[in-house]
Amino acid sequence: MTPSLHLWLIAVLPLIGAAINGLLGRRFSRQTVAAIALGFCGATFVWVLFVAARFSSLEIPHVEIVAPWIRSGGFLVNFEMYLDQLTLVMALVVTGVGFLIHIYSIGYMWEEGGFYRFFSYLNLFMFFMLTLVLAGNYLQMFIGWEGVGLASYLLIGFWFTKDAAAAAGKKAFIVNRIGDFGFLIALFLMIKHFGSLDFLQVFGRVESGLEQGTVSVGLLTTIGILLMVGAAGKSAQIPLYVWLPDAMEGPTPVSALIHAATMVTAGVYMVARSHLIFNHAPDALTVVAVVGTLTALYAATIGIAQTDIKKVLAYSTISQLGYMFMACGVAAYSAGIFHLMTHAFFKGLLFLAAGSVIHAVGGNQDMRSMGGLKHYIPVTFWTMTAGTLAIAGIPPLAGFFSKDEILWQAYQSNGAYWFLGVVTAFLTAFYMFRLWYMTFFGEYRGGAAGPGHDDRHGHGAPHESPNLMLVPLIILAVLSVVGGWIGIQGVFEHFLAPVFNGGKALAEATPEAAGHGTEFLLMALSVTAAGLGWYLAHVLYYRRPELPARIAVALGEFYQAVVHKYYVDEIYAALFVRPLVDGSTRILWHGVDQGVIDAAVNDSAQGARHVSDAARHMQSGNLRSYAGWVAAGGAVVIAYMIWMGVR
Amino acid sequence: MLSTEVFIVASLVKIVIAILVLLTAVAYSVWLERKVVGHIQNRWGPTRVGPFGLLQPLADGIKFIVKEDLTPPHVYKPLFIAAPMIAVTCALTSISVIPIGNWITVFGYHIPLQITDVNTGLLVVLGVTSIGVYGVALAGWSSNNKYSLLGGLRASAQMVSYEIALGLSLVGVLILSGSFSLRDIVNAQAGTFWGFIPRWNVFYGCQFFAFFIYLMAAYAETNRIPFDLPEAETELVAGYHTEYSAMKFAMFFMAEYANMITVACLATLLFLGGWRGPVFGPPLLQALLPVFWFVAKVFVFMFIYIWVRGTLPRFRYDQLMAFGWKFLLPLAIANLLITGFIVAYRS
Amino acid sequence: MVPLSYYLVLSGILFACGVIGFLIKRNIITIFMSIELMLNGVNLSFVAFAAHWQRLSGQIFVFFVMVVAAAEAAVGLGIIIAVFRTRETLNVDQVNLLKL
Amino acid sequence: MLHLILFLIFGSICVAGAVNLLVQRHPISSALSLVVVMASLAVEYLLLGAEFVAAVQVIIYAGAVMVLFVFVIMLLNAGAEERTQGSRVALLLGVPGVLVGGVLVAWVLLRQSGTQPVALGALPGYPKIIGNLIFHDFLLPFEVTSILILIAIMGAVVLAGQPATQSQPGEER
Repeated sequence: MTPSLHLWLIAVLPLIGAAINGLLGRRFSRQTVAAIALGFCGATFVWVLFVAARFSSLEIPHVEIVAPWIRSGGFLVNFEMYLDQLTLVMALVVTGVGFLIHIYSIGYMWEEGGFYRFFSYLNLFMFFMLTLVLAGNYLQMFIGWEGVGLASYLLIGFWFTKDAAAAAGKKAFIVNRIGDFGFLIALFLMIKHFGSLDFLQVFGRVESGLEQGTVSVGLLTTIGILLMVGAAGKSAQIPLYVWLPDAMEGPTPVSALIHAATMVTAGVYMVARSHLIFNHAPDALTVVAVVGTLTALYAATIGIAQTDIKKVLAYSTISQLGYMFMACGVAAYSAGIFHLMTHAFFKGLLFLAAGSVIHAVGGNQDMRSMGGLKHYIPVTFWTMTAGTLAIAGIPPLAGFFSKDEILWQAYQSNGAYWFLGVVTAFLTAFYMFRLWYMTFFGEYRGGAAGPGHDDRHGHGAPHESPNLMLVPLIILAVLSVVGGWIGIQGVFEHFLAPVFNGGKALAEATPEAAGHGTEFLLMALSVTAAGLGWYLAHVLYYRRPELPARIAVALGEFYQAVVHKYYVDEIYAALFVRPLVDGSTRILWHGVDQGVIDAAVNDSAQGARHVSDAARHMQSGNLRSYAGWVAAGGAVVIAYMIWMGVR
Repeated sequence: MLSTEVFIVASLVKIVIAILVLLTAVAYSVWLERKVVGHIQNRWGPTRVGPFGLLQPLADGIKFIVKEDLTPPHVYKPLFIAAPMIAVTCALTSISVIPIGNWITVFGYHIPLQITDVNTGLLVVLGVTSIGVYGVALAGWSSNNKYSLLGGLRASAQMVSYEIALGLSLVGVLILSGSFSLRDIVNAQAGTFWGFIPRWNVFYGCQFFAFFIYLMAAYAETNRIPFDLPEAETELVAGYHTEYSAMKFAMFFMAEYANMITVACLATLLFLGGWRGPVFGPPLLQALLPVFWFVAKVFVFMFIYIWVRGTLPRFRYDQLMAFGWKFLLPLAIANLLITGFIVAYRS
Repeated sequence: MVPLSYYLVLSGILFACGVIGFLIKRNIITIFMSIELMLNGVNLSFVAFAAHWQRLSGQIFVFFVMVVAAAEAAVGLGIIIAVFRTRETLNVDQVNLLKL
Repeated sequence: MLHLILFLIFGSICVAGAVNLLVQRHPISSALSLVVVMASLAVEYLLLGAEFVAAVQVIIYAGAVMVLFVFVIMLLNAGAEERTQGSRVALLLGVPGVLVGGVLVAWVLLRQSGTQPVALGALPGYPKIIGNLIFHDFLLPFEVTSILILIAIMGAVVLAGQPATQSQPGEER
């Protein structure tokens, strides 16, 4: 028996912070609030590091049952903490990046109202995310899953007085509900067929059920696709990605933490965690791979035409998430998780740097009015450069290793995935360098401070952010540079292998036919694609900045479509939102509510009124009249009783 | 046990004797009061009629009887006439359960020195006294006179209020003796403790607070100074009996003094051991000494009454009410609790 | 020896007198007294039944009725005083605002 | 025999008092009639042996509650009753109803008469026994009524007390 590590502390510490700040924070000074939030978040990170240090001495998986939760017949759900390599990686990423972003937020949010609220939400998010990651069963995972959705909703709508922010929060919440619906049905199916939600039991029963023939592949496929629906909602995959670009209405640290580094990767984590189910359901895997690949390509094309710096990054995030799903879809889970980790570093970095840029120019997010910022904000520029190089897949930065791993695994599975992946890599490099050039090179196109949420401090020239914001940037930049190196020689893959040994077996089933030669060739190809993208961006946005407009005119309709994100929001509105609103208005509101329910209430009230109009004359207000009625009634009762007695 | 006929005859005789003695006592307590107050105020008091003015009460009685009985116009006549009767009747009735001594043997019959001994003797006294309020209240109301009405209002409020403190102060005694019968209560105080101190309730039963409360409440109940607000001459002329004259006025007068005597008797019985006292000498003396002790104790009380009247000024009405509700009542309740503890401790 | 029913009939007569008083009297204080009369009638039957069944609990009930009557008198008379202050009348026929 | 005679005497005083309460137009006369009823009821209780009840009836009812009534009548200076016709229902429906009910009950009771006579002083209610009953068997109701009394005291104080805005005491006279 391994000693208890009190894993529950990891989840509960941020909750305590959230409770203190949320309940009492209004009276605290900003310093106190920041200290509390940072203290609890840091304590969590330290605890995770401590667990990591003790990790090698544990039996894996290490399960700590905190308390029984639901006990219904033979069905039992515990509050339990589940620790294996996957969990450890996720927990490290979440707490580490989360801690850095907490530090950054203190600087970023210092001038904002609702400071304590922000940090309360942020800590709450950490609690739910860690609950999700450390969950030992699907139900607890679902709690975390819903909880991060809640925190996301609260943080997107943090500036709730802004209509767009409130609407974006609602949109994120509702779109996520659709995904959660799929997740829930998958849970129900599991309860029905496996009688448990515990990871170990479910996976064990999948194996044994397949052997005994009590579990069909079709069932697993169904569960897998439903889980994928949930994952698509949370991780913003086609067709449920629409909420993520809008979620950029939230404060930038939130975009970095929730909508780039951690929460949106929960879907990937969930698919990876459920790999045993997916492994036995090839069709579901295909769905995952196809969705991932298409999303990666599709989002990348939209990203090309965006002018809002955060929107570009948002589509980039969707695209990179698509990569991860592609990896999962080809059963290369460890590659997906690897990319998840590196992505957390460089996308967190990119968002934070973008936040720093926005901070520098006084709240403006439109790249068209930036430019030439290199000299104003050098630290941000250099960190942003690291992030851009990393995401573009330029060796030897982090993105190169993880993306290359995915493309290599994809190539081994199906050439089409690889090809689309490389195209996406090209597009990624292009739009990222486009962002880079538009922001940092050329002339500064912005005048005075533009309209924006944090335009309170009047801006003259762009200026560098405070050190509190720069330190996390630098740390993340370093991580973006070196974070990929642990993937060299498959160290990371090897570390995760015990978790995914089923997947590993599948991967090894395809012999390394291509060999190292092929791998290097592919590597060169993807690097070339990235380089091409860089070059194209260099040409269009640095050397000849007038060209993009002409190209846009030349492309005409297609360009418009891309700018308008392929009109997906409009199509969804026409297909789903309007019919729902109209139906609710006409049938439910006018028909059912007013016609039936209100009418019933009103008519009975009318009836009561008519009856009491007749009866109210008895209520003369005269005491003696009332007494008369009582006396007469008493006489009747006495007479009746005596009559009954006599009879 | 006496036969019914003897009982009736004996009772009738006792009633007649009691009423005669009581009325005489009333008359002479008036004389005593005038005399004592006179001396307190450095006067002589009545001196002209008889030696030391001893025949003065008789003269007063004759005067009351022969004076014109005036009924003012616009009074509510039935009640105007009934009110003094109620007052005096109630005052005289309550004497009927008061024992003034032990049993005596007359003509071979063993007879108690008490008109009747009922189980609930104390309650009878209280009940009759509480009915007596009507006499005062109705007199005030029926006189159709604002001074009378105010006097009546004050009297009824005051008597109802102080009745509570009075009743509660008696409960301690009842706890100690375990009976409502006045004879039993006196018997429970027989003997001495520590060799010489009589086991009266005021000593042995630690009822001195109760005794004090009773005394205060009794002064208020009988509308005596310092609580004589209902007939405060300086404010209300003569209070509820402003409009009364002649025999009707005499009735109120008699009622007041009879009530004083009753209250004094009760105090003697409840707190000072009743007729208990040293008994010695020949049989006749042995039979009469208890009565002597009883009368002596009552006399002391009457004297204190008069003494207080000659000494203390009158309270204000709100002071009177506050004193009754906020001081005497809590004190009585505390005394009740303490007595309960004492009894529980002793048993 | 008096039959139990005599006591009960006496109690009933008192009660009926109380009800009739409630019905025909206009003075609110008199109406209150009618209620007390009813309570007294009931008390009599309590005591009579106690004697009949040889159970003292009947007499205990009388005490509780008295307590309730005393409480009721205190509150009721307070209400009467309050009503008189505002309405300047004791006639219940003129105190009839509580109606539609 | 003596029992019956006493019962009849005080019973008729009782009924006479009750009827007088109805007939008298001045509330103070009604109140005094009620005192008479209560006093004679106390005698009836004595006949039934309930001597403690009788004493309490006199002290509490006649001595306290009715004094309160008389006090209020005097305080409000209530005059003779006005003959207003506020309610036809009370006269046309209520009074016949009471009469019918009363007659029916009396008829039923008297049909059963003679079967169970009650002896003089049939059930002596000594204070000691009654106290034991109240403080043992009926302790809870006793405590509840004490709370009721407390609430009634507070209610009476609040209701009859001077409103805070009125400054002059005795203004309502």
